Amino acid sequence: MTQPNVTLRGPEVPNTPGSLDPVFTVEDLSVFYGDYEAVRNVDMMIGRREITAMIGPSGCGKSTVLRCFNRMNDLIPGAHIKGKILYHEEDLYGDHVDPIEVRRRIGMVFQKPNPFPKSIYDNVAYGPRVNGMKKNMDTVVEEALNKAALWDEVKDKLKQNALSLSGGQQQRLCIARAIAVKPEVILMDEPCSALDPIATTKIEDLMQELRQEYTILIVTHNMQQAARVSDRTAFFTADVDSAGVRHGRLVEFDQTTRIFTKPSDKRTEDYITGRFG
Amino acid sequence: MTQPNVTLRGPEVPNTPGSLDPVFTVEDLSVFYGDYEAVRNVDMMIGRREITAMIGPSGCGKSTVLRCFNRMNDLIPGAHIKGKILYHEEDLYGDHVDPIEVRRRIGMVFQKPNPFPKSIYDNVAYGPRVNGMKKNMDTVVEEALNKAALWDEVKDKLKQNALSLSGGQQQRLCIARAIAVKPEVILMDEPCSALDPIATTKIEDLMQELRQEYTILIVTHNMQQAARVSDRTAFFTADVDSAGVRHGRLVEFDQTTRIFTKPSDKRTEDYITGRFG
Amino acid sequence: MAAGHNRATAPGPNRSLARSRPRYGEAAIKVLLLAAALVSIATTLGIVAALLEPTIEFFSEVSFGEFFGSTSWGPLFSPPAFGVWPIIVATLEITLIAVIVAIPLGLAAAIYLSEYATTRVRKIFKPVLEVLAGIPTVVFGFFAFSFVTPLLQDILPFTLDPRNALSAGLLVGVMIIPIVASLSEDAMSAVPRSLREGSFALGASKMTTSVSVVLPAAFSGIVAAIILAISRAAGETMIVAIAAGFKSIFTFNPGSEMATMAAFIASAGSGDAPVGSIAYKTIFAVGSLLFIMTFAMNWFSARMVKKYREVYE
Amino acid sequence: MALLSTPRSQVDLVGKGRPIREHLFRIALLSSLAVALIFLGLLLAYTLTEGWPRLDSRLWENFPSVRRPETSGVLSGIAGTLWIIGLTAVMALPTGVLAAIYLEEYADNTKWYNRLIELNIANLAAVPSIVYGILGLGIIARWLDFGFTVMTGAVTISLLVLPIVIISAREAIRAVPPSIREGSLALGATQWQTIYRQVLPASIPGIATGSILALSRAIGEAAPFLMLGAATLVRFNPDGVWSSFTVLPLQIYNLISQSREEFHILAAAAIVVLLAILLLMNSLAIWLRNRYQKRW
Amino acid sequence: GGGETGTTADPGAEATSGAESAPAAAALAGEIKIDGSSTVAPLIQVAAEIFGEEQPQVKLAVGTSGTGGGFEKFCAGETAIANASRPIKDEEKAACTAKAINFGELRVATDALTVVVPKENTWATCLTVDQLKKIWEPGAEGKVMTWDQVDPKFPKEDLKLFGPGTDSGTFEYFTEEINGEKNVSRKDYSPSEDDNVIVQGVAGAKGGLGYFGYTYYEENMDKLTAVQVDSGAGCVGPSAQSAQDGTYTPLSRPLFIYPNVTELKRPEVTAFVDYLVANIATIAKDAKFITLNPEQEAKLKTDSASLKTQAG
Ligand SMILES: Nc1ncnc2c1ncn2[C@@H]1O[C@H](COP(=O)(O)OP(=O)(O)OP(=O)(O)O)[C@@H](O)[C@H]1O
Ligand SMILES: Nc1ncnc2c1ncn2[C@@H]1O[C@H](COP(=O)(O)OP(=O)(O)OP(=O)(O)O)[C@@H](O)[C@H]1O
Ligand SMILES: [Mg+2]
Ligand SMILES: [Mg+2]
Repeated sequence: MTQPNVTLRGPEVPNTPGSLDPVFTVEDLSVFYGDYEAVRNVDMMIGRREITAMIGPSGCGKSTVLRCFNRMNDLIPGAHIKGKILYHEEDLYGDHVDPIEVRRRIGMVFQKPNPFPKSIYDNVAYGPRVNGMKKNMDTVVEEALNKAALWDEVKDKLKQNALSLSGGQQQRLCIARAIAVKPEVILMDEPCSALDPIATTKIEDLMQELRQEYTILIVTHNMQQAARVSDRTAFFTADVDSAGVRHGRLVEFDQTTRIFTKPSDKRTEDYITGRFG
Repeated sequence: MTQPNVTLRGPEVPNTPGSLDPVFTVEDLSVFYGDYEAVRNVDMMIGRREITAMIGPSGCGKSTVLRCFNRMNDLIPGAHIKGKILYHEEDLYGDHVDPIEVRRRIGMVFQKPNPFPKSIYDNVAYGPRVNGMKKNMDTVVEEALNKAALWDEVKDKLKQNALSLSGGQQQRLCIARAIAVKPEVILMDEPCSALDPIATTKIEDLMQELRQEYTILIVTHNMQQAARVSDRTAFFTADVDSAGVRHGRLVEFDQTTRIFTKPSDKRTEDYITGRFG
Repeated sequence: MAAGHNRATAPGPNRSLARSRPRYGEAAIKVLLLAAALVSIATTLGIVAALLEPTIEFFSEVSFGEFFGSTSWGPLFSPPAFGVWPIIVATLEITLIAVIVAIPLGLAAAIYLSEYATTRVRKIFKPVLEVLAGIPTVVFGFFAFSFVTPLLQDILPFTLDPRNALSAGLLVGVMIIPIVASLSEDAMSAVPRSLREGSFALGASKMTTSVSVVLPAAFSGIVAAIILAISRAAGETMIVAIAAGFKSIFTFNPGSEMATMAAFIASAGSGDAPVGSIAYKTIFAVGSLLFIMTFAMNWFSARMVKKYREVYE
Repeated sequence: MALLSTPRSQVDLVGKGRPIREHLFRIALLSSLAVALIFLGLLLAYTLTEGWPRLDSRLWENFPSVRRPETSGVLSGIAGTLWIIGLTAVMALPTGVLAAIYLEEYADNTKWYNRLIELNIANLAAVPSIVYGILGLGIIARWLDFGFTVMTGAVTISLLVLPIVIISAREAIRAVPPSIREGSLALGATQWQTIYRQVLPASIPGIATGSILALSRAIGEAAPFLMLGAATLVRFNPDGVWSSFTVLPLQIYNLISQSREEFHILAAAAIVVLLAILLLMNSLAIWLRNRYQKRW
Repeated sequence: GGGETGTTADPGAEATSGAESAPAAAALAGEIKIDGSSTVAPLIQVAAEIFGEEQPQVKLAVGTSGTGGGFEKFCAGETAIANASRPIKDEEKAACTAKAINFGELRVATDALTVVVPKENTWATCLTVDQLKKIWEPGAEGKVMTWDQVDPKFPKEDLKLFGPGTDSGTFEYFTEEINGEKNVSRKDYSPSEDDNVIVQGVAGAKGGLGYFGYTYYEENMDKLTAVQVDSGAGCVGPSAQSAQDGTYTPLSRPLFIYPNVTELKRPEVTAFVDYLVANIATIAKDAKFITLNPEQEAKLKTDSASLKTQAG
C-alpha cells in the first residue's frame, strides 16, 4: 500500500476512543426518499466539541445523512428515516420534537455560500430575530462576526448588501449567521468546495477556532481537508444490491489518524489512496 | 515533502520529451470573457495519440482553455482570445477557418453526460447526419458504439431512448457520439465527475483504448485520475493581480511522471500534495 | 463532563426540543393560503353550476341526436333548429386559420428569440410581444372589420362578405402569436445548454441545432403553448363578433360570414331570449360544449407535458 | 516522426457553403418576428390616424351622447374601467399571490388534491372569457344576487385573471433559489417567517410585473360584460360598488356598431385611449422588471 | 366692497342659511336602470341625455339587452323601466306577476320597418308582401338566390340578404308580418345587432336587400333606397306620414316603454317619465323617430297620468 498523502493534525487530537462525549448517537439509521433507500444502517456517534468529517465518493449519501441531524430532510416530500438519532439522549425524531427548535440548536452551513439578499447586519441578525430575540442585537451581531473572523473586514460596511462580499467572506458570513443563534452544533456540507485556496485556508482555520465552543460535522470531498481538520472521520460508500439499486453505507468510522493510516476496510484504503472516486 | 499518493502509469508512457508530435501548438494564449481576462499567457503543446491532462483548482481556467481547442467559446457572447492556437500548423482562429468544420474534427465530451432526448441509434447517427453522411449509417453506429465499449450493452435496444441508460452508459454513449464523426482529437471536460467508481473505471479503461487512435485532452479535478491515465499533465492555477482580479495561468506542463514526482514549481507541489484545492 | 457549563453557547441536554411556544399563526396562515388556492376550485364549480342545470334541461327537450346529428342551426327561429355543426365548423375553421397563422410565425419568433437573439435584443422584443398579447380583442376586431377586410376585398380574387371568417381568423391568429411565441420561448430556454453544446461539438450548425435538438427537447412545452393558444382562439369572442358575424349556416367557405360558438353565446346572451325558454337554455348548452372542449384540450395538454417532461433534466 | 504527422492537405478547415442556408433560415425567423411587430405597428398607426380628429379633451371629459356625436365622450367608460381594474387588483392580486404561495411553498404535489388544484388552474387559464361571462351572469349577478353592478363585474373579472396572476406569481416565487429558503430554515425560522421575510421580498418585483400584465389583460376584456348586460349608455360615473357602470371596451364595441361615421372615429379615439392605458401599464411592468429583477 | 356683512360669521347662522337656500324642489338624485329593445334605446337615450342635463344627480343607465332580455330583468325587479318594440307577452306578464311587479304600458313612438336596397338597384322600387315573403320564407333558404327568382322581370343578380339578429323585436315583428308567423324566416341571411353592418352590407352588394328600423334608413339615405311596400292597396314608401296614418302596412309598428309602478314612487323615476311624456314630440324628433300623431300623444298622456295615480 502506498502511504496516504495526508498531513494529519497530530498533537491537538484530544480524544482517545474512550473519551468520546456523544452529542448525537446514531442507531441503525436508514434514510429514504420515497421508496428509495438512499442510505442504509448507519451507526455512529458525534463527539462534543470535536470535528467529525464525513467523506466518500459522490452520491454515497453524505449530505443525506448530514441533513438528518437538523431535520432538513423533513422539507423534502417523501423523505423519511428508519432507526434513531439521539441528541443528548433525546430522540431527534420523537413526536414532541419541534424541527424548528432543532434547527435553532443545530446550525448549518451550505456548500455554496447563500447569504440573504440583505445587508450584512440583517443577515447576521436574521436568526436571532426570527427566534424572537429583540434586544442587544448590535452586540449579538458583532460577537458573531467576531467569532467568524469577519468583523474586521466588514465592520465599516455593515449596511452594505451581503452579496457584494467575496465568496470566502460570504461563507464566513454564513458561519457568523449560524453562530448568531447560539447553536450547539454546526453542520457543514462541503463548505469550501466553491472557494479558492486562500478562502479555504481561512475557513479551515476558523473551524479550528470554533471547535473550542461548538461541535462540528463537516462533509467534504477533499480527503486532505478531512485529514487536516477533523478529529474523527466517517467513510461512506455506495454499493449496489442484488436488485441493482445503489445504497449508501457507512464503511468505517474512527479517529481520523487511524482512518488515514491504518484503515481496517479495503474500500477505505482504496478510496484514500485514490484508487477510485 | 510527503510523497504524492499516486499510481503512475509506468511502462506504457511512450513519449520522451523530444518525441512529442504536436497536434496543437498553443502560443501565448490569453482568453477573455468580455473585458475579463480569464486565462493569461498559456504556452503548451498537445502530442498526437497522447492523453494530456489539465489539472488545477476550481476556476483556474481549465475548461476555458479546453474549449478554445474546438472553438466552443465562440458561442459565448463576448468571449475571444489573444495569441495563437495552431492545429497542424494551421491557425485555428484564422479568418478562413469554419468553426463548424473545426468542431467536426475535434470532438468533445462534457462533464455531465448530455445525450439528446432521442434513441440511442439517433444519438450516435446525429453527428454523421449533420455532417452530410448518408450511407452505411448502421455500420457507422455499430463501429462507434463498439469503440466506446458500449455495443454489447445496447445492441438489443438501439431504438430505446438514450435517457433510459445509466449515467456511465450515457457518458460512453456521448463518447461514441463523438467518435462517430471520426474526429482526430477528443476533448473531455471532467468526463467522470458525475459518475460512480465503477463507471469511472470503465471510462478510464476506454480512454486507454482510444489512445491508440485518437489524441485526447482531459480536464479533471481528480489528481489520481490524471496520474493514472495521462501521458502529460498541465497544471493551472489562478493568481490575483495587483488590481485584485483573478487570472488563470499555466504553472507547469510536463510529462505526468515528472509532474507527480519531481514538480519544478512550489505551487504544483502544494496542490498535488493536497495542501490546497 | 463539561456539559451545560455555558448555557448561552450550548443549550445542552437539559432543554427539551419540544416547541418552546405554540405557533397557532403558522397553522392559520396555511389555512388561509389553502383557502386562496381553493378559490380556483370554487370558480370551476361555479362555472359548472351555472352551466349544468340549463344544459340538462336543454337536453331533456332537445335530443343529443338532433344537437349533434343535424347541420341546421337556428335556436331562435321558428321552428327552432338545433343542429350545432354550423357553429362548431365555424369555430374550428376560424381556429384553424388562426393556428395556420400563429404556429409558424410564433414558433419562428420563439426560435429567433431563444437561439439567435442577443440578450439585449430579447430584452427589447419580449416586452413588445407582451404588448401585442395585451391588446384588447375589441381592437383586433375593429381592425379586422374596418381595415383588413376592405384590404382583402381589394386584393383577393374571390368575394368576401363584409364580415367573414378569413379576416377574423387572421386577426385571431395575430392575437395568439404572442402566446405561442412567448411560452415556446420559455420552453426552449429551459432546454439545458449542455444539449446545445453537445450538438455544436459534433459540428452541427445553429440551424440544425435549433431544429433537431432544441425543438424536439422543448416539444412538450411547445405543445402546451399551442394548445393554450388554440383554446384561446376557439373561445375568442369579440374579434369574431365584430369581424366574422352571426350568420349560422353550414359552410366551409372562409370568405363567408359565419357565427362561432362564442359569437352565438355573445349575441344570444346579450339578446332577448327569455329566461327559461329553450333559446335561453341553448346558450348554456353551447357554453357547456365550449367549456368541455377547452377542458378536454387542456387535459390532453397536461398529459402531454407530463409524459414528456422527464425526457430531459 | 514526420511520417506520423497528418499531411497538410488534410487539415483544411474551410467551411463548405453552409452559410447561405443558415442565413436564409435566420432571415425567415427574423421576418416572422417582424410580421407580428408590423401588425402591431399597423394597428397602432391605423387607429391613431382614424381617431386623430377626436383625440382631445372632449373624449375624456364628456359622457357619451347619441344626440351630439361631436361632443360625445367616453368618460363613464374610463371611470368604469378604472373602478373594475381597481377592485380587481384589490381582490385578485392578494388571492392570487396567496394561492401561489400555497402551491409553491406548502402544497405537497404528491397529494391528489394539490395536483387537482394545479391542473384546475391551468385549465381555468384557458377557459374562454365568454364562459366567465356566463359564470358572472348565472352565479354572481343572479344567484349571489349582486345584480348588474360594478361589484359583479369586478368579481367576474377577478376570477378571470386569477389563474394568470397565480401562474405568474408562482414563476416569480420559484425563481427565488432554494438555497435562500434552506438558509433561513436552517436558522430555525418557521416556514411562514421564511416566506414572509425572504421569499416574498425577493419575488415582489416578479409578482408585480406578472400582476400588471394580468391586469392589462383585464382592462381589455369586453366579452364577459356583454353577458352581464352592462349598460351601454351610462352618463355618469360609478359612485360605489353597487352602482351601474360601463367599461371602455364595451363602449368601443357599441360605438363600432353605430351606423354614423362620427361614432367610428370616436371608437378609434377611444381605442387610442385604451391602448395608451395599456402601454402605460406595460411600461411600468418592464421598468419594474429591469429595475428590480434579481440575478441569482 | 361688501366687507361690512362680515359680522354675521357665526357657524350656526351659516348652517341655517345654507339649508334654506337649497332649492327645495329641483335637486333629485338616484339611479334609474332601464333596459330592453335596442330599437327603442336611442329614444330613451336622447330623453336621458336631455333630462340628465337638467338633473345631473339622477343617474340613468340604459342597456340594450333586447326586448325579451329587458323584460327578463324588469320582471326580476332589476330595472325600473323596460323598453319594448312589441307588447309584453303573456309569459312575461306571468313572470312579472310572480314577482309582484306591477307595470304600465306606454306607447312612445312609431316605427316603420324599412326594406332597403342599394342605390344601384333600379328594379326593386316596389315589392309586394308576397314577393317579400318569397324572399324571406324558410322555404327560400338555399333556393331563392337571385333576383330573377323573385320576379322574372328582375335581373339575374345575386340576392344578398341582411337583417337584424334573431333575438331582436324587429326580427320578430318583420317575420310575423311578412311570413305570417313570429321568428319564421330563412336562416341564410347575415343577421346583425349592428345596423351599421346591414347598411354597409346592403350598400356594398348590388343585389343586396335588408330591413331595419326607419331611423337607420334616415341616417343613410345617401347610400340606400327604401323599397315601397304593396300590401294590396298600392305601393307605399316608409315615411313619418305613412307610418303615423297607418297607410304603411304591414310594417309600421308601435314602440313602448313599461315603467314599474312601485319604482314610480321614487320621485326621480316619476320625474323622468313625466319629462319624457311632456316632451315626447321633441325627443322623438331629436332621436329621428317617427312621432306620435295627436290622438296617440293624448293617449300617452292619459295613460301616464293613470299610472301615476296607481303609484300614489
Ligand atoms: N431529494 C432527493 N430525492 C431523491 N433522491 C435523492 C434526493 N437527494 C439525493 N438523492 C439520492 O440519494 C443518494 C445520496 O445523495 P447525497 O446527495 O446524499 O450524496 P452525497 O454523498 O452528498 O453526494 P455528493 O458528493 O455528490 O454531494 C443519491 O443517489 C442521490 O441521487
Ligand atoms: N461564460 C463566462 N463568462 C464570464 N466568465 C466566465 C465564463 N465562464 C467562466 N468564466 C470565468 O472564467 C474563470 C475560469 O473558469 P473555468 O470554468 O474555465 O474554470 P475551471 O478551471 O474549469 O473550473 P472548474 O474546475 O470549477 O470547472 C472563472 O473565474 C470563471 O468565473
Ligand atoms: Mg452532497
Ligand atoms: Mg470546468
